[in-house]
Amino acid sequence: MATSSMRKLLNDPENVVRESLAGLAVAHGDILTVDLATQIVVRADAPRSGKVALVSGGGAGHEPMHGGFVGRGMLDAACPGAVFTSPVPDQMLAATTAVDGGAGVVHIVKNYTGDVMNFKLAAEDAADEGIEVESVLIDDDVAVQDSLYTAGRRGVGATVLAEKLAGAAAERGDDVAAVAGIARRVNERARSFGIALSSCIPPSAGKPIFDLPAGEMEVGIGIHGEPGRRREPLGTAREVAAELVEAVVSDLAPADGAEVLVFTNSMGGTPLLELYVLHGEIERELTERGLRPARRLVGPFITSLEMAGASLTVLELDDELAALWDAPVHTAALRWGV
Amino acid sequence: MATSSMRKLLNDPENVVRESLAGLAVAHGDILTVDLATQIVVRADAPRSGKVALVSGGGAGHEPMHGGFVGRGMLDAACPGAVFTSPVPDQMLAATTAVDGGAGVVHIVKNYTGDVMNFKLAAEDAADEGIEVESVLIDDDVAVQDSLYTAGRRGVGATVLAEKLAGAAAERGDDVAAVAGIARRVNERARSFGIALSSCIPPSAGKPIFDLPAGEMEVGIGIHGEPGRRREPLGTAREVAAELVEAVVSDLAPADGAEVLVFTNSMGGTPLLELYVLHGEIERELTERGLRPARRLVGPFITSLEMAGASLTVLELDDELAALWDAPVHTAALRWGV
Amino acid sequence: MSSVSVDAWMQEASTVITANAERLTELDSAIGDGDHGTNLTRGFRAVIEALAAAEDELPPGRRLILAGKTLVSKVGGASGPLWGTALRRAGRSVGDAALDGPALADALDAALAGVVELGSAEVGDKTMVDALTPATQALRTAVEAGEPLADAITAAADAAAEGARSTVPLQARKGRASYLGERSIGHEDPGAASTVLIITALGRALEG
Amino acid sequence: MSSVSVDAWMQEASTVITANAERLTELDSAIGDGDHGTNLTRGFRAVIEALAAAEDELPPGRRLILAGKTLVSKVGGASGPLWGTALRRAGRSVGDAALDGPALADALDAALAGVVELGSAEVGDKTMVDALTPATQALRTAVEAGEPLADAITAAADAAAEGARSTVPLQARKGRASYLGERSIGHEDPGAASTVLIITALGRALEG
Ligand SMILES: Nc1ncnc2c1ncn2[C@@H]1O[C@H](COP(=O)(O)OP(=O)(O)O)[C@@H](O)[C@H]1O
Ligand SMILES: Nc1ncnc2c1ncn2[C@@H]1O[C@H](COP(=O)(O)OP(=O)(O)O)[C@@H](O)[C@H]1O
Ligand SMILES: [Mg+2]
Ligand SMILES: [Mg+2]
Ligand SMILES: [Mg+2]
Ligand SMILES: [Mg+2]
Repeated sequence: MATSSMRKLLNDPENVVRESLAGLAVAHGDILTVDLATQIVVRADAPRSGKVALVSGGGAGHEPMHGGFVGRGMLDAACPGAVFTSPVPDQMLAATTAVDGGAGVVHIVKNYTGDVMNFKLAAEDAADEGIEVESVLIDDDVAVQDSLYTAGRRGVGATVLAEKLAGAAAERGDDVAAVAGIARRVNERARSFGIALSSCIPPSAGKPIFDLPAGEMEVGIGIHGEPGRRREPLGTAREVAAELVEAVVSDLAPADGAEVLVFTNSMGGTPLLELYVLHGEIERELTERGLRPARRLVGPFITSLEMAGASLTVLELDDELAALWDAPVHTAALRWGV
Repeated sequence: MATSSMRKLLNDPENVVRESLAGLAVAHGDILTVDLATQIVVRADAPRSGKVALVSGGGAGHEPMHGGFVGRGMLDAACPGAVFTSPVPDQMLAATTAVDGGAGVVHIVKNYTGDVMNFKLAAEDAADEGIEVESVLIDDDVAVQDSLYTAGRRGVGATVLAEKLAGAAAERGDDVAAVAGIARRVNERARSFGIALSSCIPPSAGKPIFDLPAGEMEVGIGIHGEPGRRREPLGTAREVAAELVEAVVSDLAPADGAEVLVFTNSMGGTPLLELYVLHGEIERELTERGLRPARRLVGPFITSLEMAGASLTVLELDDELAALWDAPVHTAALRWGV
Repeated sequence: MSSVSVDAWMQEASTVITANAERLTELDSAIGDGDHGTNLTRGFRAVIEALAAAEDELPPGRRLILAGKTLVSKVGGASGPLWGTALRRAGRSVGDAALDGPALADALDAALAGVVELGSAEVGDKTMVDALTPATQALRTAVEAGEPLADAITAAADAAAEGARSTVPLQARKGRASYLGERSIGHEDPGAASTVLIITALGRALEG
Repeated sequence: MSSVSVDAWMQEASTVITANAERLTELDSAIGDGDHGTNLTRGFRAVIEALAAAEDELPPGRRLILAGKTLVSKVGGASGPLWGTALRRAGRSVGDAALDGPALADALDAALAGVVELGSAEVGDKTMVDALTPATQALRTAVEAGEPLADAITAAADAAAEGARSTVPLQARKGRASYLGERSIGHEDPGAASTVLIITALGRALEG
């Protein structure tokens, strides 16, 4: 598909990831470096000797995840694959060795068949090189049942939270088991659910992955542009918020009156004007259920190219997680305290 | 147009701005407050006694501009109108009195007929109340000639830069003339140009403002969704970057080897994957012309709802402006040093 | 001697603006940002609310001022201040008198002067001024010729309509449409189109 | 006695995968993320580059291992590790010997075992295993019956095609398609479709 037949700013679609990384590198050269040959994004001051290093990766197309989360207080390195395609073990090994500070490395692995397999191969390669890798699986999406009849729950919005919270734990000096433990705690105490109002157009496909007429929504979506669990008529923001909150909270089953982190995410094509309408409705729903939003994240942080839509992630907080959330972070996409 | 016939997350389109502000308020209650009756966004710790206050506003639909720029080091208050519609003098007066710290107030006014008229009426109202208002006009868009035969150049990307830099000047204690002077310097030394790959859909219109087939681009656009100066076939990112840089730099005429701030902006619907491809090409073009990118801003900061497209703003820096850029800022959309 | 009821005029204007909101938005989409229909609909609805809440004894001039101030407070954009100023100046000119022919001619003169003072547009710039100017002139001419107010208003409405049509081939030199340069040619100006509706509404607001 | 040339097999596979990339992407769009065609095209092109750069003396088994490692290094996603492991296991099983009938049967057995070990899929889960399993069985049966290699491969290819068709009415229980639940029914699995192409390509790689 010729570049110019898509509403996209690209050169050759085959080079989109490499060229995007080149742009990321010049834009944020103060905090990260990019190895264009291996296609990995590395914290500029890596390796940080004595610190547990955090590595993640996944297909491109979800920006700012993960390259936009590389920096102090979050990821030490990120590996982007082709659009919507898990990266390869070579990338993960290169990233792992680049950031290994001698205190172990944690791999944050989103639960997709490809991600799991490739990270598994990479962890074996790293073990061959004497690097201790602890792998944490993220599978927070409630849309899919985890059973013998599925590939398990997808890793979605909680990935962002796990990367921030585990990153803060690593920054404060926790050992590799503790850092992994924080990431696992996030995964256990967070749930997500998403809806789409449009499909998206991968550059190599040249057209939308599926057809979604205006006035309908895909319910229970992932982040790779595939159709959701079901299609429903599109309701109001209030109705959508109710559906998102019900799905997430009924599965998460937080304690009465629990403090929560509310992450209202745009899939990429839903503008902030609408996202804040949705977020207001989500907070109303949550407080009506007696939950107490204590931290928020609102914006496009885990996306599917230009897909219109939104997802909700709710994390049940404790004092430690709240403090780790507030800890300084300096990445392209999240920055506070520095 | 029924809400559910648009790919939008809304309740009644007539209430979209108010409800979006309500969501902004709960999401960022730590740094801002919203008066839903007057529909203004105010810094949480306003008024800051003795500090020059900075107020701006414009139609909704450009988020995060301006509500997302309210906070320490940037705007003291923002007034959103209906989507793509200038706010009314009542809002601007309410905002001005809310943030007046006794040291004067600067209004940042984008050069559109409606914005200029409404802010002018508001400045008169403020003068009636004894508040000294200094108005700064932003007209950085190079696409339109400033002549007797046009309404003048539009205020676009430089608005964001002026708000940050003048905000920092106000924060460090400059008087009202100096703060306005910084904003005017930004306006004089910055130029912008933008292209669109799609139109956008205002909620009250229910359909795109104009039709733009894939493979074509509108060149020389503003931010209110109106058609541009001309339509051209869509080229590669490299070609688009060349066109943007040529338009901006030929008009700006910076000194040889000048240090510049490069602001590569998504109009809302262009995802970061593509935006960084474009940004990389833009930096290449600029450095080939001997210019030296010294600061960057990359992302969706001044948008037109879900419009696919991008704009470039180049600001010729000096040491003072660079230092003001680096100064701490704490808003929903920009945060560093705090 | 017949005169125009301000409240009836505003009511009729609101009705016809609301009924034409989609068309005005379409015009403002071709050469603008697609909000003109919504803007004026919001504004005139607020005007009739404000007038309904006003004291019955409030004279016509004060009612027009109230209408103008309401438009300024509720509309925004370019058309809010422009029509707001137009009605405020009209109101000041009318004072406590009834809005008969000569008063209406003075009122429209004042309205137009206010619009031109604020927006600096001239006939031919492809704005509301291209409709309001001939309308004002036609009403003045008819009133001075002694024609009945109803006929004078009809002449004004026809002149406004002709003026709005005359904007089609023009290249805009004011307002958002001017950013489009030559591409604004071939499209009717939305502000001129809404002016036709507002002027025409006078014809359904006659009393006495 | 005829045998399969690894390089020719990979070249044919690359050719037919590339020619069918759009169809594979379409299948992966209905029940996936639209990258399967691009993934394998990228992978097999890298494989033929790697084989072209390899020493001529490199035995068939080592060539298959090289192909498998290249797929792992270049493809990503689910299909990279799966086909990468398949070819690596196949290569280990072949060793230095020529890829004649019996060797090919052993190689496919090893390939299938690797895919099942890594992905844990069973026949009926709506994956590449639904095509690879019958293909492997059909080849084994034909080879043990003494049929010529060309006919054995044809049987394997037909069985693969039948297996891929059998995925259409299934509900996916593995991979991305499983997220769709019942909505995956009625669509052919992309990984099964590409398996048909890869197995069929064996038929155009016979030598000796
Ligand atoms: N300077 C001006 N003088 C007179 N009328 C103007 C001027 N600028 C704009 N207008 C009128 O305003 C109309 C647009 O109104 P509206 O769409 O409500 O505001 P905006 O352009 O701010 O979106 C134009 O069609 C034109 O008639
Ligand atoms: N667990 C598994 N076992 C065997 N094959 C699988 C498994 N998971 C997925 N597949 C195969 O992979 C194919 C999808 O490959 P591809 O699109 O390249 O990867 P991804 O699903 O990561 O985008 C599916 O059609 C299916 O045949
Ligand atoms: Mg994939
Ligand atoms: Mg407007
Ligand atoms: Mg308009
Ligand atoms: Mg796929």
